[in-house]
Amino acid sequence: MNTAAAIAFQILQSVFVVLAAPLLVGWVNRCRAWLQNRSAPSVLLPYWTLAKLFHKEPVIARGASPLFRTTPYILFGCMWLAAGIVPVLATGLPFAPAADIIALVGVFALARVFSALAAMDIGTSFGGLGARREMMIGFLAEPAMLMTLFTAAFISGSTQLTTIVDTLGHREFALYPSLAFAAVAFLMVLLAENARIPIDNPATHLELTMIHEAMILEYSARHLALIEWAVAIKLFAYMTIGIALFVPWGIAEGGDWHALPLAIGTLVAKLALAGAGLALIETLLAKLRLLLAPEFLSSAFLLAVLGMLTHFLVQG
Amino acid sequence: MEVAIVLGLPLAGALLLALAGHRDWAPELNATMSFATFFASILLTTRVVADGPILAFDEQFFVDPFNVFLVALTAFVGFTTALFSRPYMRIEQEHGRVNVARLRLYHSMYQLFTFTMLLCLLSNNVGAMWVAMEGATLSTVLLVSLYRTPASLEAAWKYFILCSVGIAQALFGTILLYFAAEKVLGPGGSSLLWTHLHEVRAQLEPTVLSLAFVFLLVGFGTKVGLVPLHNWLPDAHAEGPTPISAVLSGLLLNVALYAVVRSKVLVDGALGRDFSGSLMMGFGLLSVVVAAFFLSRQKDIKRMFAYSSIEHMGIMTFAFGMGGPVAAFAGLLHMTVHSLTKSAIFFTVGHAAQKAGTQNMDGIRGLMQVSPTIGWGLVLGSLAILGMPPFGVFTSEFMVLTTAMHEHSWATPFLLIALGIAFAAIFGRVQPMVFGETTAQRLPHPPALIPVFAHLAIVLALGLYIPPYLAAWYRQAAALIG
Amino acid sequence: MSALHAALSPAGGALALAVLWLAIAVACLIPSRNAAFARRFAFPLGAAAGIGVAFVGLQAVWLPAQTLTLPLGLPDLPFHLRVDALAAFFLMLLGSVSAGVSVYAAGYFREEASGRLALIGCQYHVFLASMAFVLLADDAYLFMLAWETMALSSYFLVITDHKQPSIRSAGFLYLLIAHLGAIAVLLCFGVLHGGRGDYSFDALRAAHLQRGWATVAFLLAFFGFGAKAGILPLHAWLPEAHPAAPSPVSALMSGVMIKTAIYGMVRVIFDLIGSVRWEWGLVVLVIGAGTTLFGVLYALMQHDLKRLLAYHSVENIGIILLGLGMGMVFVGFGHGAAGALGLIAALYHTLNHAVFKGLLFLGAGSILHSSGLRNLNDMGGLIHRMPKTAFYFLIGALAISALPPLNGFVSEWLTFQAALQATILQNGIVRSLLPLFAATLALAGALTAMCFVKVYGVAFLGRAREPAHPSPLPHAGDAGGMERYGMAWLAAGCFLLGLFPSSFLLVLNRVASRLTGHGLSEQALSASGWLWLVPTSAEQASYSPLVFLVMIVAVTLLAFFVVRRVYHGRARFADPWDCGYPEQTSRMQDTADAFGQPIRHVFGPLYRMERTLPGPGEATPRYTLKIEDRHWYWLYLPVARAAEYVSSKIALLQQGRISIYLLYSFITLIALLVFVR
Amino acid sequence: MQVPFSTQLVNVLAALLLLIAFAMLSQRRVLTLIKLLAWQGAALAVSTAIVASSTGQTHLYYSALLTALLKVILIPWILHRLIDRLFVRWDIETLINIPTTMLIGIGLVIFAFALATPISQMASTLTRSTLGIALASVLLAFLMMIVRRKAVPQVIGFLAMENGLFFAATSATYGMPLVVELGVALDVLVGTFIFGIFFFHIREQFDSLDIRHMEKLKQD
Repeated sequence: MNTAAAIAFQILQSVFVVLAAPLLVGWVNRCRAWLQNRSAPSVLLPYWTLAKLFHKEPVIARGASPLFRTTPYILFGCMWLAAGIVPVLATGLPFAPAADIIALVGVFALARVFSALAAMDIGTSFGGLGARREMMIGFLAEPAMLMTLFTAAFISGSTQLTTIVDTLGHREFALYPSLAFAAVAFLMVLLAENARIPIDNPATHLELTMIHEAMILEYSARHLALIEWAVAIKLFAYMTIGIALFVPWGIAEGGDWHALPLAIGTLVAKLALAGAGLALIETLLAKLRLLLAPEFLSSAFLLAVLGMLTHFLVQG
Repeated sequence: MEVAIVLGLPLAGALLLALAGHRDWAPELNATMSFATFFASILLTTRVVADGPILAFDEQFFVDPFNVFLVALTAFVGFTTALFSRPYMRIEQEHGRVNVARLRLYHSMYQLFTFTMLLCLLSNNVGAMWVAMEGATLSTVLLVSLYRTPASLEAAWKYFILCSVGIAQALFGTILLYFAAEKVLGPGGSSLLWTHLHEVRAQLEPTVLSLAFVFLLVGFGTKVGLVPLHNWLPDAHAEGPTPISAVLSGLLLNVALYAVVRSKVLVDGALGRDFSGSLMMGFGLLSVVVAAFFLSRQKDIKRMFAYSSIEHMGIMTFAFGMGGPVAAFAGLLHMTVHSLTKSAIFFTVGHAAQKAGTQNMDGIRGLMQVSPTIGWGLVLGSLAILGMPPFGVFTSEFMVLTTAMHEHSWATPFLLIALGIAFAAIFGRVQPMVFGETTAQRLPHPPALIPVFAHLAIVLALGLYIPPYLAAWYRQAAALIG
Repeated sequence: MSALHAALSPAGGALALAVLWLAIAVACLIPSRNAAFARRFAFPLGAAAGIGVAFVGLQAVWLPAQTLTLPLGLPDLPFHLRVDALAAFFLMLLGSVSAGVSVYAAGYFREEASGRLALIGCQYHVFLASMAFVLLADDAYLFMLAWETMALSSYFLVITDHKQPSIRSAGFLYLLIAHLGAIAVLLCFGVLHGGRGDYSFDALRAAHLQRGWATVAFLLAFFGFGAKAGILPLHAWLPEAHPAAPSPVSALMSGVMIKTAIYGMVRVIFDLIGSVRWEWGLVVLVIGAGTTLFGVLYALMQHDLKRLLAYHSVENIGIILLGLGMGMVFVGFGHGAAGALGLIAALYHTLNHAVFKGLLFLGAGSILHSSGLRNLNDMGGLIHRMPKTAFYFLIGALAISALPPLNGFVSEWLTFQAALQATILQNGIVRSLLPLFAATLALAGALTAMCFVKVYGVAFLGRAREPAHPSPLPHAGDAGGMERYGMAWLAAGCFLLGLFPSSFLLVLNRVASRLTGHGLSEQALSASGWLWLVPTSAEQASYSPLVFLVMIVAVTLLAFFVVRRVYHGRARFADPWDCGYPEQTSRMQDTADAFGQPIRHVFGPLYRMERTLPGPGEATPRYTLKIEDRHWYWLYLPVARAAEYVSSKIALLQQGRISIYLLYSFITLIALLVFVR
Repeated sequence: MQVPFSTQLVNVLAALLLLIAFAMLSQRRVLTLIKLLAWQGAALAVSTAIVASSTGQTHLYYSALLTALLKVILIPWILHRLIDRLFVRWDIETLINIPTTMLIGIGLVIFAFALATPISQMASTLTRSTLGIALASVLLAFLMMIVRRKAVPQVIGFLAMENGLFFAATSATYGMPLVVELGVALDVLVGTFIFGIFFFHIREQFDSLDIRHMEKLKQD
């Protein structure tokens, strides 16, 4: 495939993800509203929120260091980069070999560290509280995520996402018990990492329970907008990772323009389903007590490791 | 001729100091005589190194590379110790622990002690060797009790009784040796001459020699301080004046070990190496381990280093017991570095005790502050004696251990454990004495620390580089020991 | 002429520079105005020598091994020196890191009193020289000589402030464990020797051991060197000694000295023993995993900054051992390429850790030096007072947290790649074990990130806390010039090693292939240019930190400029939102201990905690928490007690009764006579 | 073969020596101990003289003379003076009671003989069998030093040991060279003097010669 087309694909995919991410959030919220039979807000609400926030004048706490002000951009950049790594629409993109799954997890870690640091920058009790809880979630979720990805990596014998997706996507259908374990673990990680019920509740500012909201309490206006947007991209990225790992069928080859419409179509369908599913989970489950979160995540970690072991014991 | 000088000088010194030992310049005279002896021993050494072993005075005296190196060492340490004892004894006098009369006794006995040791080293007659050894005991016993304190008297009494009894056993051993020899060499003086015995050693009666060696080992081993015959040693070292502790540890033990090794050579001729070797290795190992465990319980600083001497004599005995060129080489080297290091340690310890006004280690603190030289001397000396590179003690221990590892690998774990325990014990005690806040105060006389750092410098040099002639010398001696 | 040629050869050059260090050490002791001498001349010259050593090493990696013999040492065992690829790599490490530290030291010791500075300068350069000789040594005697000299000089540096009892006990513990380790190493050489030839390393290589003895030698080497490296359970000295030393020395000890232990392990296991067995690899892996988790979990509990960093050294040693163990397992099973990958990962992490841990210790030193604080709970908001230090420290923190695109990430990435080679193993159990160790590594990495969020957030960010014991230097500024240059040098190292890994990969591949006879696969080498890092093959795994960095910077800047162009750049400053609480004091911030609370909750059983809760009636309620290492109660104290017991029994030999003493002699005599009969 | 008369005499004296050694072991009074010591010396001197006459080793006459002077006259006299000056005429208590000591002693004698017999077989001298007796008396003296509690008897035990050694030297091996004998004699003499000095020091420090006072230096 010619590189120009591939690069075009790359850019297209990145832009697509960045633009489509808020839509996914809106869709999830809408589904949840339906399930909780509230009158649902528009799917486009997140865009309007972002626009509003960008227009406002930011209020920055006294004693904030430059780190506080640069963090939102770094977060946004990290998520955007992640969106570039994950094969959302097509595999074999030129940027893919620059970073594999481990680097992908590294990007998320980078973002987490910076947001936690920024949270502690002001020196309020809430910032520290949020940062502490976020890192507590992180130190269990991150290895679980890595192990999930390793399971797939062992199956496909590669840590390149595109290679993984190729091998998983073009094999004849077979049941992988290891992948089943991995899928469950991944789901739990996804909930935790995106500040979803049962770990966190994006809808409240209840200080006993809030994690993510406590971290960004000091942010306003454009900074807040960037963070919210980054969060949306993160959710999108996670969902697409999940899709790529577990239901990769229908994704396009890099530079193959004819497969593109089909790829977009299948992707939208999968995402719609996934979003609905997420909303369903969030409706059915109750928020865990904070001190139970480690247990939730360590079970995710164990599941992931189990998946990896079953790969060796079954496919062994 | 040199032999006569080497022996005559200390004897003359003993007489002179017996007359003039109470004068103010007695210490200087003492040092001068010791230096003269040292100089003479250098002459003797050069002579022997140049044109081989010497027999003197119708074979009554015999000098070969083995004993001439000990002679040189003895004379050297005797000299440096005399230098050290100058200010030390003055301070003791001003602290009122000794009076002039006792100083006189001290000085003349010091020379006499040197004489007896040199005699023991040089004499070719096994019987005379025994006599000199007993003489060494007699000349030091009054020095150990110099302070006339109850403790010092007790120590001296134990020293006297135990060593005399031990030496008596050695005499019996000598008689047995003679008994065996005279059947080969016929009656008369020549059958006690070591050189003659050495020539006919293969024909001597094995059973008699085995008995003889047992008696000789127990006898001289008592003076070497082999466990369980060692009990006099810590008391005598702790209670006597520090210069005496220095020479006891640094020299007398060496001389006694020399006597053991000389007899071992004869016995090996008749019995082969295994018999005496296994005995010596057993005693050596026992001494090392037991002494190491004793170390951690000491409160008195000189006592502690006395136990360390036992440990090191054990190492040497083990080395000579193993035999072979490398082990014997290591044993000789260890003799050298141990006597240099240990005497240096005792020098610093003496001044440290004087500064702090006690020998109790809990009372000595923070020497670094009041006198960095003493502090560094003590800490470096202790590290050296503990076998820390780059000091020479490590060199010999390295050779002993590596030889032991492939010849008697069963023994090495004990040795290594003992070394580790000794390290923990001694360094754990020394560190708080040297570092931290101090309790000590200044001294009326500037301490003599040239000896300390001279010794440590030599030990350090030996750790990095053994000059070829010295190595050749050791090799010859090792060859003699076999 | 030949002498000149010898001096120009790597071995000669390294020797000359090491001797130069010794010369500086001696020169420091010359009394005339030695403070100024040490500050202006000795340390900078030492740094220059360090750079020289680094260049010599870099050059020597590509040359065949060179030997040199000095007419010193034992009469029949002169000093053998040898520079092969492995030694060259570690020389590079030593030189480059020590250069930065020396520059820093020139600034750090500026207010030292003359006499003390003379001693420090002397011991410091002896320390450097001894480390160089450890790497150069090619016979057991010289090696032990240099090894113990290294321990000794560093011990004296540790107890520089010997007035404090805690520092003295730390120094003692350090020297004791170091000495015991050295004894084990000596024994190991003895086992390797096998009874023939001398003790030059060539003879040790030549000696053939049967399996049992080889295993004994391996265990002795592993635990002997491990005592210096700080592996479980011999780590106890490390968190005591590293904080006690002056910060540049801590940086050297943590950055370089404990790496010489890794060097020793690799040298003995891969070079001297030769035939590596996979069971050994498993031992290394298990110990390594334990060390990793232990180190990071205890680091999370610390509030003394340097102590925390020391615990992280323990953790990173564990990570290095993980890589090393994987390499040994693969080599043991005969997979050369994978084994090389593991070894490379280990060595790369050795280098990386040297760089960023050195940087972090220097940063901690600057904090201590300018504000007199070492307890995190007394710090806060330092980023405003010392922004430059804060910047360098941030780089170090990101690097150690294994975040791309810095260097810590690269080596952990390589370790993961080594673990992912597990599929090629035949032995099912081992194959399924390796991923578990990878999981440990992942967990440790995440925990490290958490720990350094804590450190950076508590120390540099937030508002200044009113310290429990107020800082001696309240209004201190940023680190001085020399200190900053030192830190900048190492920070640059973090970026260099992070962004151009493939060039270092080639160096390490050379080292590994010289050691094990196998390098990475051809396609890996062909695929990895200056831009791409490819350990096995392009479709299996690849990573390009440079592209990564470019992309992330690009998108971040893009976002920034777009936002700035489209919208206004105005901002208003106000008090932080107080959530309805009228006053928010700086005491309401999380302390370091508070930050560790979730870990205490999750991993509670690992710690030995003593909590004291304030009573209801207390005027100034204080909640204190003391966390201790269980190993003290499991290992160290019992051993001490046992020794005490034995000695107390042996002491019964000497009860002061002369009759008993005579009886001993008597019985000995009789017994020997019986024995003879 | 018919053993020559001189040898028989020597053997008798040897037996006497052993007997005296036993007597010392069992003796409770200091004065008697000293007397016994003198007698032992006398027996030693006589036996030495006999050996000298029977073998015609002239230097043995000197050593016989020396022994007589030193061990029969001089040393006993010194000891007498000492205990007169120090008023130590009391009975001696021992660590173990006398019968046990005797039993151990007998055991020692048997052991010594067993040890010495094979050697004696190969001896070239007339008086070969005496070696065992000499060894026995040495060991008995050793035992005596162990069981006695006072300083003076310990010293006497030491001197008795020297006697045994002398006997071994003269009878078993026609005497050591004269130099050695002189040296040994000198050492013994000086030793006795130093012991004497010690008695006074100990007395003035502990105002008793009981060595139980000298058990301070020990490991705790």
